[in-house]
Amino acid sequence: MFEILRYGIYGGSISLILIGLYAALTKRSLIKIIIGLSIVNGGIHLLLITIGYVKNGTAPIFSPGFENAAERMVDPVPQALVLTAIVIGFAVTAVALSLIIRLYRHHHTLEIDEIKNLKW
Amino acid sequence: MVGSPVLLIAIPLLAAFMIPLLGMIWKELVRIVPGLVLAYMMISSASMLMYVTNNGTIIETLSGWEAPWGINLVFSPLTAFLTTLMTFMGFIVWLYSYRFKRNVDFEPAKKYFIFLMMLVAGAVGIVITGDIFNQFVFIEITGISAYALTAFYTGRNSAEASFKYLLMGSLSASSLLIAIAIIYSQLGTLNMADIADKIHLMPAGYKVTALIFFMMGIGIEAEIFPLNGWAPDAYTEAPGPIGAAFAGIVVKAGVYAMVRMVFTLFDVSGTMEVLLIIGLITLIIAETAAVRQDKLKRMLAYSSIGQMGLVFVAFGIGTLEGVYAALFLMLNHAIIKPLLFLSGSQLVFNSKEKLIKEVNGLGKYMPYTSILFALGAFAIVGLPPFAGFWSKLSVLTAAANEGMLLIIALILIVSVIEIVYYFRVVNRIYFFEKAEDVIPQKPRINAVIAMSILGAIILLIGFNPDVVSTYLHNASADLMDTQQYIKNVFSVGQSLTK
Amino acid sequence: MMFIILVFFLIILMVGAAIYAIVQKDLLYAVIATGVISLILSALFLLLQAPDVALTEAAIGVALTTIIFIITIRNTVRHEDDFKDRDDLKSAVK
Amino acid sequence: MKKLVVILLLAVTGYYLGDSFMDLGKNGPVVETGVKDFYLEKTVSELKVANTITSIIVNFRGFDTLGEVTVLFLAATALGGILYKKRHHVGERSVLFPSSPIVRAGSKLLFPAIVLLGVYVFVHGHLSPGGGFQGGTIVATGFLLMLLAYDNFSVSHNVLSFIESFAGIFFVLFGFAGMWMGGTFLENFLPVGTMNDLFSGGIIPIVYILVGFKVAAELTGLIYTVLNEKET
Repeated sequence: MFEILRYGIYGGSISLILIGLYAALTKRSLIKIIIGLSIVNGGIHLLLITIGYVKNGTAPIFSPGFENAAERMVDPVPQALVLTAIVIGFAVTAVALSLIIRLYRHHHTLEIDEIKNLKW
Repeated sequence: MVGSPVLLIAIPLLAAFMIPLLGMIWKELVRIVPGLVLAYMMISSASMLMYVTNNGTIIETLSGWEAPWGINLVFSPLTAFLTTLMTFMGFIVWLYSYRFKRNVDFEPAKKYFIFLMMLVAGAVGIVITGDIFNQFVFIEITGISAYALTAFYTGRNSAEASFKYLLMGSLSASSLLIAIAIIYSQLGTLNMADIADKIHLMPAGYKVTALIFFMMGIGIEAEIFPLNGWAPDAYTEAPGPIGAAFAGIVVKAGVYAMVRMVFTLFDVSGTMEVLLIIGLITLIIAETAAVRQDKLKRMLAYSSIGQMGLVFVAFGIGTLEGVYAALFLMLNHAIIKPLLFLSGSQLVFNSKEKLIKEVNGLGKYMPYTSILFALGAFAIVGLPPFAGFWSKLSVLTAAANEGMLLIIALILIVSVIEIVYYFRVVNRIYFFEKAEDVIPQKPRINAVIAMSILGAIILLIGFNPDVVSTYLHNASADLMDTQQYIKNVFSVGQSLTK
Repeated sequence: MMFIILVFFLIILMVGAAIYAIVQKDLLYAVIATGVISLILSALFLLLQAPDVALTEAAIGVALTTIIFIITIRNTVRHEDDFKDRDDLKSAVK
Repeated sequence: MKKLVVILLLAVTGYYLGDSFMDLGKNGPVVETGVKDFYLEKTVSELKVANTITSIIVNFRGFDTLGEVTVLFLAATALGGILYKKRHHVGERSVLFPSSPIVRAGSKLLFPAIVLLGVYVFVHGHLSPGGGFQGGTIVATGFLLMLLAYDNFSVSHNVLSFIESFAGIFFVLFGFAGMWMGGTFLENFLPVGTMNDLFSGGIIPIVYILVGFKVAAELTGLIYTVLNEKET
């Protein structure tokens, strides 16, 4: 049973990554591209959390009287990494969106084909 | 007590948090403090470089936990060499742009100096950290500073260049995270030395997948071929000194991360050949593109990408001599290309389009800047008495020793192309008539000092290449010796703070 | 068993929301679908015993990211295929 | 055509991603004992912190956290720079949603509760789920609610940057204090106390509270900057 759960979550997170990448690579609206990127980030975060999950695991928080529960706990390291990655991802998204606002001020459109002044 | 590697990152962070407060006290402080910090970083890393050369690698543990558990900083001959180079360049760029936007706008100037300082600190962090996730965090610090600096001018194209950079940057950050996930899921560790120690346990298929994702994640900063679409635009649209900072600092950090990964972390066979091929493709595409450019900074940007390709070719040779040559190339590129950017942006200072033809005949009106630009151009194409010659010679020697004749031929052909487009500009500076509407810009004294220091170093290395060879030999030996790296990290006895 | 069914239900919902977010032409709906993805992710994190991450994702992914996207859309265009200024569109709608 | 290429590329990426992770359930990691066992053990025995994630974020990998708050700081600064206009009308902003009296009254009621919850979460970060990041973001959502409900609600940029700067400065200074006490940067130099006390874990709760203040101030400032962005 546990295998199925694992496959399901990995499949879900990898399909999130692929859907997001598809949006980021093919869409022509700048906001859609950023939406795609945030979907990719969500998928990666789920992937990382799933790596640390163990069967019937408990959260890595010790409660009084259960100081020896360590072997059943899920892996705390990916969770710490994901915490960091979420905040960093948000910071990058905010910068990207502010750049979009500024691009709109100049070009009055969000179509990537019409903005291409500079050669790729 | 010569200092401690962690101060190279902690002091700039402290200063960055303090600058908004200092700006409320006295506005000039937001210019002076970053300069002091950068000078401190330069002096401290130089003195630690001396220490490392004599006494061996410094390993600094953080938070009181030793190698695989806590994050550690590695100050080996290689990282010490690169750190000294990058902090020196940071100081030069600061010196050049000291009067930037002075008496015009306070807020943008404050941000400019914060970002410049954090760009250097982030790049130093990428180089000296010994932990892959920590490296990811520093890549993001460098990245956000770079995006903000690219979008610094409120003109039309800068936001677009920055957006392009950000898009590629965040895609590659995602792939870096995936690579970290693969590594962690298999090896249960994030420490570089620990990974290098255990990597042979990993099945080969996973290793290759992880390596490809890593390369995609780091290649963007190192400007390798499919991932360098951002570079020409960012170099062109960013303020002049920032182009110099990108070429001298950010790219060096990216190249370091790449080679540390290929040489130390992974033991996949055939990676060297891949590096060689990627380097060759990058070199040829970028140099042929550079010939076609009509904007000065764009030409310099493509030339910079091409030089990075050459660096990867030299690394890809895979021998000790090849690594030596690559590091020598990096050193020369880190000094010459910023000189070209700084003097070049002086030459086209008052022009709007920054076209190459606008430098016509400026040799008479801006004699000193023109001479420095010509010096840089001669040095980077590898004319004999200047610095670039020795590095190109060492690349050719390394390739010849391995019998790679085709590569030698290609490098020579590309050098000819390089000579063509650089001499075209120098020719325009000295032998053309100045157009009526071009206004020559008299460089400020701090800019002159900054450029002169770089010019002097080019001449010094050119006439006496032995001054750097000790450090380069140590650094290349350090990069090649994975076992020593692992041993150093796990034997934390040299921490200077104890 | 219930746990697995719940997780699978959430995953299918999440992937559906992701597909909806990228095919939807109206950017506001797309952004809200992204917020839904974050919400489901946060629930999944909780089910996978990561309460800290779930808290962060709920606050950042659902609230702050969505609101920044919405502000951007208010300041730019709402539809993916809009080529013109918003003012033109407004007058066209009126 | 472009779409086809992208789909092909994604198929290859997906295959290799699946290949890398799907087997994990079957074969397990090649190295059985990673760093996590050490963390789980030392969190109880040496740091006396109940929440392992807190101990990892603040102590074992504290340097990451320092870098991360710097990323947020830089993003907030960058946003101000990117959206900068010469004449900036402070306090004027485009009202997003014309809010009804119910929303206003409700926000006023909820705001102290949300901020209190956020503060509770970051003060108890070492004992229960939550901590600086989580609490900070919760506080920021409280401010966001007020900013949306009241178009004349404003936060002072000076106060925000004071909080931000001081929290950051004290974070780094705590790191230096660890060095000065004879250890390494960010070393836990205070007595750790007994487990599950509010005052336990040495510098961990203090640093996490600083992180909470910094994150809250930065996110609020970030939202405020974007909200003040008038349509042009």
